[in-house]
Amino acid sequence: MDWLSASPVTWYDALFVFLWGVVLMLVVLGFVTYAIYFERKVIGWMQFRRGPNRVGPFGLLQTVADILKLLIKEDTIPRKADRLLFVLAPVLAFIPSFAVLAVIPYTQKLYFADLNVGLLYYVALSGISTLAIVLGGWASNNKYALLGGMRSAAQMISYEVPLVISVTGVVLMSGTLNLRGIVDAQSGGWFWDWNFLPQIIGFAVFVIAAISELNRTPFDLPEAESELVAGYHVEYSGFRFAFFMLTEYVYVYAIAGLATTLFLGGWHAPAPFLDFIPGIIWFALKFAFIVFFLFWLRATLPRIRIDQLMGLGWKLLLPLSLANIFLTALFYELFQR
Amino acid sequence: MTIDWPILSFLVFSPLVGAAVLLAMPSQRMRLLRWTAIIATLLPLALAIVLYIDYDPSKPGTAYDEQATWISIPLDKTAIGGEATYDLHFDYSLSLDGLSLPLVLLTTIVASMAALASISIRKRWKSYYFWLLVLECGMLGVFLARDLLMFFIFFEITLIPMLFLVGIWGLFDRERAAIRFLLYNGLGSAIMLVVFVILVVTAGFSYEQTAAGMAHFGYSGSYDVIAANLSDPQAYANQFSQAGENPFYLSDTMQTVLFILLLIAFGIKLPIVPFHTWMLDVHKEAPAPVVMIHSGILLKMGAYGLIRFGFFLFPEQADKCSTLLAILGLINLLYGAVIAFRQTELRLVLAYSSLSHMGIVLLGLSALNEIGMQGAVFQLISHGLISALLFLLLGAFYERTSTTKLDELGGLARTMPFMAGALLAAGLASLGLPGLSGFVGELLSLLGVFDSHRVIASIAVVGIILTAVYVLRAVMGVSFGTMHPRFESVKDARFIEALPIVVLLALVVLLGIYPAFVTEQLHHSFDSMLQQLNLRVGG
Amino acid sequence: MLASYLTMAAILFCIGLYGAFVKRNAVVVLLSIELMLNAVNLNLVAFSKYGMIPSLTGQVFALFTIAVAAAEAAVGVAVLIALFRARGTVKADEFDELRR
Amino acid sequence: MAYERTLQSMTWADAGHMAPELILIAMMALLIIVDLVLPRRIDRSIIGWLSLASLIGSFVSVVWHIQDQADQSQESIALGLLNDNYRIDDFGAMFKLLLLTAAALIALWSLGSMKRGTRGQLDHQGEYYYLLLPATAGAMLMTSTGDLITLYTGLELLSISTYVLVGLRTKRDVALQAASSEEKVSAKPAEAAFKYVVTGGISSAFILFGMSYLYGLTGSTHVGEIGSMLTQTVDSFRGLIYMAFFFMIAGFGIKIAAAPFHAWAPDVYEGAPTPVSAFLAVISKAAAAAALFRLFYNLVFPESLSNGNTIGHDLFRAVLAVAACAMLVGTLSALRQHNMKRLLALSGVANAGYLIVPIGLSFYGAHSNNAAELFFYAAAYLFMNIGAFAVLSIVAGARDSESDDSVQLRTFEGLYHRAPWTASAMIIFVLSLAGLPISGGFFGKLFIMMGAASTHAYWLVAIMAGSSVISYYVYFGIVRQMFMRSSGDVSVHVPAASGTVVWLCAAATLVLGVYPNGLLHWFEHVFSVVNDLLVLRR
Amino acid sequence: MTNGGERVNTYMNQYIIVAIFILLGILLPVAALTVGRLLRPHKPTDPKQATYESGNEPVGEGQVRFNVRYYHYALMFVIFDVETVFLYPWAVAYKKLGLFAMVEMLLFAAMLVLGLAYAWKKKVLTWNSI
Repeated sequence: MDWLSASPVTWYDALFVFLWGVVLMLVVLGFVTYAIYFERKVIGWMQFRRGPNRVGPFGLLQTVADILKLLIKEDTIPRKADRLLFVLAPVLAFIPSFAVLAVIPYTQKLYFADLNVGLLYYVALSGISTLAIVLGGWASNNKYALLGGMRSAAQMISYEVPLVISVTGVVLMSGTLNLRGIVDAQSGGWFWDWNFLPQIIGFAVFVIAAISELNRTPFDLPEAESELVAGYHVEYSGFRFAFFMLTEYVYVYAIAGLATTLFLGGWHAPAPFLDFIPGIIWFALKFAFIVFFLFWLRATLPRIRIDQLMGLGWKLLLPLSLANIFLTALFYELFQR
Repeated sequence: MTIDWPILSFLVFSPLVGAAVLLAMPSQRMRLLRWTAIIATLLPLALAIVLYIDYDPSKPGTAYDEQATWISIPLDKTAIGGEATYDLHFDYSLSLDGLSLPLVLLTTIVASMAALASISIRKRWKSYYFWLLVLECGMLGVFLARDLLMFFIFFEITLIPMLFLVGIWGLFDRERAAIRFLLYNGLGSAIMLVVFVILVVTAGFSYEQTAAGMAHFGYSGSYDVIAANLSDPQAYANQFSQAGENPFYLSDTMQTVLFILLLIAFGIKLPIVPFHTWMLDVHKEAPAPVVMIHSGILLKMGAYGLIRFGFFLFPEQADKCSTLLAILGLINLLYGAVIAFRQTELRLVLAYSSLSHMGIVLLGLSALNEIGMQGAVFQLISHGLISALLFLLLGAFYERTSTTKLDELGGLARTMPFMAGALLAAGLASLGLPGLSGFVGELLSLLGVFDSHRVIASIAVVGIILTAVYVLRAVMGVSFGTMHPRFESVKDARFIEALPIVVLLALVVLLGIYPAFVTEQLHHSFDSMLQQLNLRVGG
Repeated sequence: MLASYLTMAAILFCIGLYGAFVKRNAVVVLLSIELMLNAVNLNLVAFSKYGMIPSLTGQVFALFTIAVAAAEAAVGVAVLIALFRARGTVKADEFDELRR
Repeated sequence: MAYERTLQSMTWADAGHMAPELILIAMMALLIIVDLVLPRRIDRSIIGWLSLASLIGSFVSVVWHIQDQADQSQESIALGLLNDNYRIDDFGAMFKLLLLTAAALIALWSLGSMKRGTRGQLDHQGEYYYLLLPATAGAMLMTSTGDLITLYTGLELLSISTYVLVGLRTKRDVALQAASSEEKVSAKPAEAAFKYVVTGGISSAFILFGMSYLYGLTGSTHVGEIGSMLTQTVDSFRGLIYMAFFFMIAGFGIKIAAAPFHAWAPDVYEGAPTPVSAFLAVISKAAAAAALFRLFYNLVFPESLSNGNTIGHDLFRAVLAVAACAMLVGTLSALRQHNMKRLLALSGVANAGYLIVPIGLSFYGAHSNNAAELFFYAAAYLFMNIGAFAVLSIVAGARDSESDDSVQLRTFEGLYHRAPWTASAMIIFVLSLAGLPISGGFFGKLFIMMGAASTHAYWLVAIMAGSSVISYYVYFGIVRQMFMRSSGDVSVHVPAASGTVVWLCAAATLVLGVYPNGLLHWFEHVFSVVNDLLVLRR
Repeated sequence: MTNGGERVNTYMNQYIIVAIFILLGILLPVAALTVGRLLRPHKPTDPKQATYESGNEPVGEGQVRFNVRYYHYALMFVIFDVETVFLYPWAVAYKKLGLFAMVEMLLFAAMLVLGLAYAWKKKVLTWNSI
C-alpha cells in the first residue's frame, strides 16, 4: 500500500494508518500467542511429548489462558526497587520491538513505512531493547537480576556487531538500505537469485547472531535458570513480566520477517513457474520456516557456556562477517563490473 | 696606518678565544687557569691600545667599520604583488668612533686588572674565569656594535656572566643580589628592546630604487640607517599622514615616549636614583674583581647607551627633557653623597659614591653642549678607573681583615703603607682633587651645566663638597686612627696585587694631567649630534 | 524551524557544559561531553536541511563527529576504568592527587 | 553559491602525495602486529627504533615532496586532494617537517629514558612507541587541511592518541603506588589522562560548535568557501559569526593551552610520562597553532579586508587578548611553582601566548611574514622545550627514592657538579625559554615582537617584553639550583639516546640563535602566502 | 512523485508512519497495564516486597559492583558499532565508487581488525568468572 504518499497528510490519513497499525498489532499478538503454543507443541513432538492439549481443542487456548493468568496476577514491586525505572523497563523493551515492524514489507504492495534507510532503522531501534534489559536488571536492585541484565547486555551488544555487519553484504549487492529495494534486488525468478546462496557466509552469521540477539537456545544464557534463577526479570511478575516475554516473541516475528526479506527473497517465488501463487503466501511460508527453525534449534541444541558464547561472537563471527563484506566486494569487482 | 684585517671583530671575540682555551683545561689547575685568563685579557688590551694609537679623529670612523649581512629575511612578496623586493635586515656591524674608543680601552684595562685581582677567588676557578672572559666580550661588543640588534645582544650577554659571577662567587646573600641584578637589568633591557623594535619597524624602514627599476623596501636595524632616517625630514618616519596610512610614521609624542623609555632603560643600568637598589646589592655581595668590572664598566654601558641611542637619535627630545635630566642628575649626586656620608661600611660608601658620580655624568649630559658632554664621558672614564681601583683595594683589605666596617677598620696605613697610600690617592681622585682624573670630569661637566642650567649647577657644587667630606671620612678612617689589634700581622700588597694598583693609579694621574688624551678623541663624535640639535632646535 | 533546532542544540550544549564542569561523578562528566557533541550534531543536521545554503556536507560532518565521538568516549571510559582500578572511585573531586 | 560535492575518490597519485601520513599510519599498523606477535621477553626498544625509522622516513618523503615541487616549477603549486579537503602545500609541508622532527627527537629520547630495566620504563612500551605515530600523523593532518571536517579528524586523531599516551604508567608510578601506604594509591597517569580526556572533549565540543555555525552560515565546510561566503553574509549574522569564532578560539585555546584555557596543562603534564609531556607541549601546540593560523587566514582575513566590517579586526584582537593573557598568566603562575613539570607546563602556557601572536597580527604590506614568525617560533620552541624536558627526565631518572616523585625543582640541586655538560645544555634551554640571546627563543620572540610592532600593537610588545622579564625569575630558579647549590648526592647517568637528544636540541637552539637567517630564508624561499596558505577553490 | 517538494514530503510522511508505530508501541503496554490494574489484586506484604534472594534474607546491596569486563565489551561495541555507520553508506554506494573505495574500506576495516586482534591478544575477549 502506498501509504501517505499524498501530501500534506490529513488527520484522516493518519487515523487510517493507525487503524492498520492496530490490525498489525493484533496479528502480531495472535502470532505471539500461537507461536508459543506452536513452540511447545513442536518441542513436545520432538521430545515425544504431547505438549499443551487440555485447554480448548488441541490445547489451542492454553496460551490465552496463560496470558489471562498473567493479567490478573498480583503485581509486586520490590520495596528496594527503583520504582520508576522498574515500571519503565518492560515498556521500553516493548516499544522498539513493535516499532521495527513498521519497515518490514510483506509483499510488493503490502508494507507500512517505506523508509529508504529501513535496515538502518531496524538495527538502530532494536538496539534500544538492550537498554531496557539493563534497566530492568538495575532497577530491580537484585543481584541475580543485575547480573542477568549485564550478561544479556553483554551478549546482545556482542552479537549486534556481527549481525549488522553480516547484512552489509546484502546491502552491497542490492545497493540500497530500503528493505523493499533489497527484496526487489533479489527478483530473478529462481531461488538462487535470493541472497542466501551468494551471501551464504553472511546468512550463516546472520542466523547465528540473530538467535543470540533473541536470547534463544542455544544462546539463552541471560535466562539460564540453573545459573541465574531467571535473569534480568527475576523480580518481575504479572503483566510486566508478560511484556518482557512479549518483546522476545515480537522480536522472533521481526527477525523472521527480516531474514525473509534480506536473504530469502521476501515475497518472491522460488521458481518462475510458481509465480501464480500470491507473494504473501511465499512470504508467510518462508517466515514460518524460519520460526520453525528457531523452535527446532531449541529442541535440538544444548545451551553453550558464556565464555564460548562471547568467544564465538567476537573471535569467529565478527571476522567472518567482515571477511564476507570484502569477499562480496571483491567478487563484484572481478565478475560483475 | 690602516689595518685591513677585521681588528674590531678580533678585539670583541678575543676574550672568547681565551674562554674556549680555558674550557679545555683541567679544572683543578688553579695557576694555569689564572695565567691563561690573564693572558687572555691582555690580548684585547693590546688590540685596544693599537687601535687607540692608530685612531685618527680627523677622519672619523672610516677605517674601523666592519659590516656584514647577518640576518636578512626576505619578507613574503607574493602577498603584496611581487613588483618589489622586501627584506628585514640586521647587520653584523662593528664600528669605532671617538665615543666608543676610550670606553673600549677602559674596558680592556679594567678587565685585565680585574683578572689580575682575581687571586682572591677561592673556588671553581675555571668557571669563574670563563664567565669573566665572556663578560668582557659582551662589554666590548656593547661599545662597538653599531646595529640595534647587535647592541642589544651584547648588552644581554653581559647579564648572564654577571648573574653567575655574583651568584656563585659572591658573599652571603649572593643569590638574592644576583636575581635582583638580573631582574632589574632584564627589565631595563626589555624596555630597551621594545624601543628598538619600534625603531626598527618605523625609522628602520627604507625605500630605494634599485638599478633594474625594481623597488626595494626593507626594515633595517642598522644604527646609521635609523639615525639618518630620524634626522631626515623626508624619511617615512617623519612623514605625517592624516589617515594613518603611513605605518612608519613616528609622531613627536611617540619620539618623546621612546626617549623617555630609553632613559628608563639605561637609567636602570646607570643607575638613576629610583632604580638603583639592585646596584647596591651587587656592590655589597659581589666579589671585589667583579665589582671592579661592574662599577668600572657595566654602569658606563648605561651612560653610553643613553648617549648613543638617547641623545644621538633623539637630540630634540633630549633638549626638551634636559631640565628633567639635570634634576635627575642632581638628585643622584646629592642623594648618593648624603647616603654615602651616613654609611658605616666601606663597601656601601663606595657604592653610593658610584651612584653620586653617575649623577655628575647625567648632569654633564643634560648640558647638551660639547663641553658638558665631554665632561660626562670623561667622568665615565675617570670614574671607571677610580672605582676599579677603589674596589680593588677594598677587596684586598677585605681579604686581609674579613671586614669592611668602618668602625672596625682603622690605622691600616701602619701595616699596609702601600695600599693605604693607594687608597688615599684613589679617594682624592674620587673627590676631584685637581691633577687627578676625577677633577677634569667634574669640572668639565659642571662647566657645561653652568651654561644651560645655572641654578642646578650651583646646587651641584654642594654635592661636590659633600663628596669630599664622605670620601675623606672613609679613607682617613681606614688608613689612620687606632688600629684593631688583630690587624697587626696583615701583610701589604703582593706583586700581583700591586701591579693593577700601580697601573690604575698611573692612568688616573695621566688623565688628570693630560686630559686631552681622551677629549681629543671625543671631540669629533659630538659634532654631528650637536649640529643636528642646533639645526632642529634653532631652525 | 531552524531557530528551534538551534535553541535546542544550544540548550543541550549548555547542559553538557554545565555537567562537565559541575558533576562529581566521572561517568556523568563523560556523558555530559557526549551531550555537547550531540548538540553539535543537532546543529549540523539542522543546518544541513534548513541552513542558509542547505547541503549534505553537514550530515557527513555529523557522521564524522559521531564516529570520532565514539572513539573519544571509548578512550574516556577506558581511562576511567584504569583510574577506577587504582582509586576505587569515580567521584571526580577525589581525583586530586596531582598538584599535591 | 551552493555547490554539489562531486564524488571524488582517492587515486594512487593522491596516495603518493599523502605518503608522509600514510607511512606513519601503515607503520603503526605494522608495529601493532609486531608488538602482538613478539614474545614478551623481547625488549620493545625494537619497536621504538622502528617507529623512529618511520618518522624519519616520513620526514624524508616530505622533503622529497618539497624538492619535487621545487623542481617542477618556479612557484610551487599547492595541491588540493579529495575536493580540496586535504591540502598539499608548503605551509603544511614545513610544519610537518617541524612536527616530525619533534616526534623523532621525542622517540629517540624515549629510547634512552624509558629503556627496559630503568625506572622510566613504561608498562606498555610497545603501545607507547606505536601510538606516537598516529598522534604525529594527526598533527600533520591538522597542518594541511582545507576543510573543517579534515581538520577535526586530524585534531581528534592527535587528541585521542595522546589521551592514551598520557595515561601510560611507568615503573616509577607502579613503585610509588606500591610504596604508598595510604588507602588511595597513586594513579597519577590515569588521573592526568582522565583530566585530559575531559578537557580535550570539551575543547573538541567547543571547536565543533563553532564550526557548526560556520557551516550553517555558509553551507560549506571548505575553508576557502567559508571565507568568501563570510564576507557576503557578515552583515546579517554578526552575532552568530562572533559566537562561532569565539567558540573556536576557546576550543583551540584549550588545545594550545593558552590562558585562560590552560588549567589542565600543569596537571596533565605532571601526571604524564615526561616524553609525553614534551609531546603535548610541542606537537599539540604547534599543530593547533598552525591549524588555527590557516583557519584564521582563510576565514577571517578576507573579511577583515573589506571596508566597514570590523568583525575580522575584533577577532584578531580577541586572539591577541588570549595571547597576552597566556603570556602573563603563564609566567606569573610559574613564579611560585616548585614542581619542574608543572613549571614547564606553565612556561608552555606562556610560550603558547607567544605562539599565537602571529595569528592575531594583521597582515598588510608593511608586515607580511606572520607565517614565518609562527614557524620560526615553533621551531625554536620545539628544540628548547624538548631539550628542557629531556634534561628533566635525565635528572629525574637519576633519582630513585621511592617516596619522592622526583620532578621537584630541588632535584636539579647542584646538577652542575654532577653532570656539568647536561647542566650547560640546560643553561642554553633556559636562556632560550627566557628569551635571552643568543638562542632560538630570543629570535623567535624578537621576530614576533617586530611583527607586533609593525602592526602598531605596541601594548602587546610591552606585554611580551614584560612577561619575558618576569620569566627570568622563574628560570633563574632552575639556574640557581643547578649552579649555585652544593652538589646533590645522587650521581647522574645520562643514557646515550637521551644525551644525543639533549645535545641535538642544544645545538639547534644555538644555531637558531646565531644564524636564524638559515631557517627563515629557507622558509621564505619555499613558502608563499598566496599559493600555500590561501585555500581557494580552483 | 512529480516534484522535489512532494518527494521530500512523502519521505517525511514515512516517518509519520514510524511515529504511529511507536505510539502504538507505547499505547499497548499502557493500556494493558491499566486494564491489569483494574483486574488484579493488590495486597502487598513485607515478605512479598522483599528482594528475592533464593529464599534467604537479602545480603548487602542489591546493586553489586560487577566485573569491569562488561565495560570492555561495551567499549568494543562502541567502536565496532560505529564502524557500521561508515560501512552502510559505503555498501550502498559501492557500485558507483570502484576499486579504490574498496581498498579504502579495507584499510579502514583493517584498522578495526587490528584493534580486535589487540583486544584478543590482550585477553579482553576471554571471559573468566562471573
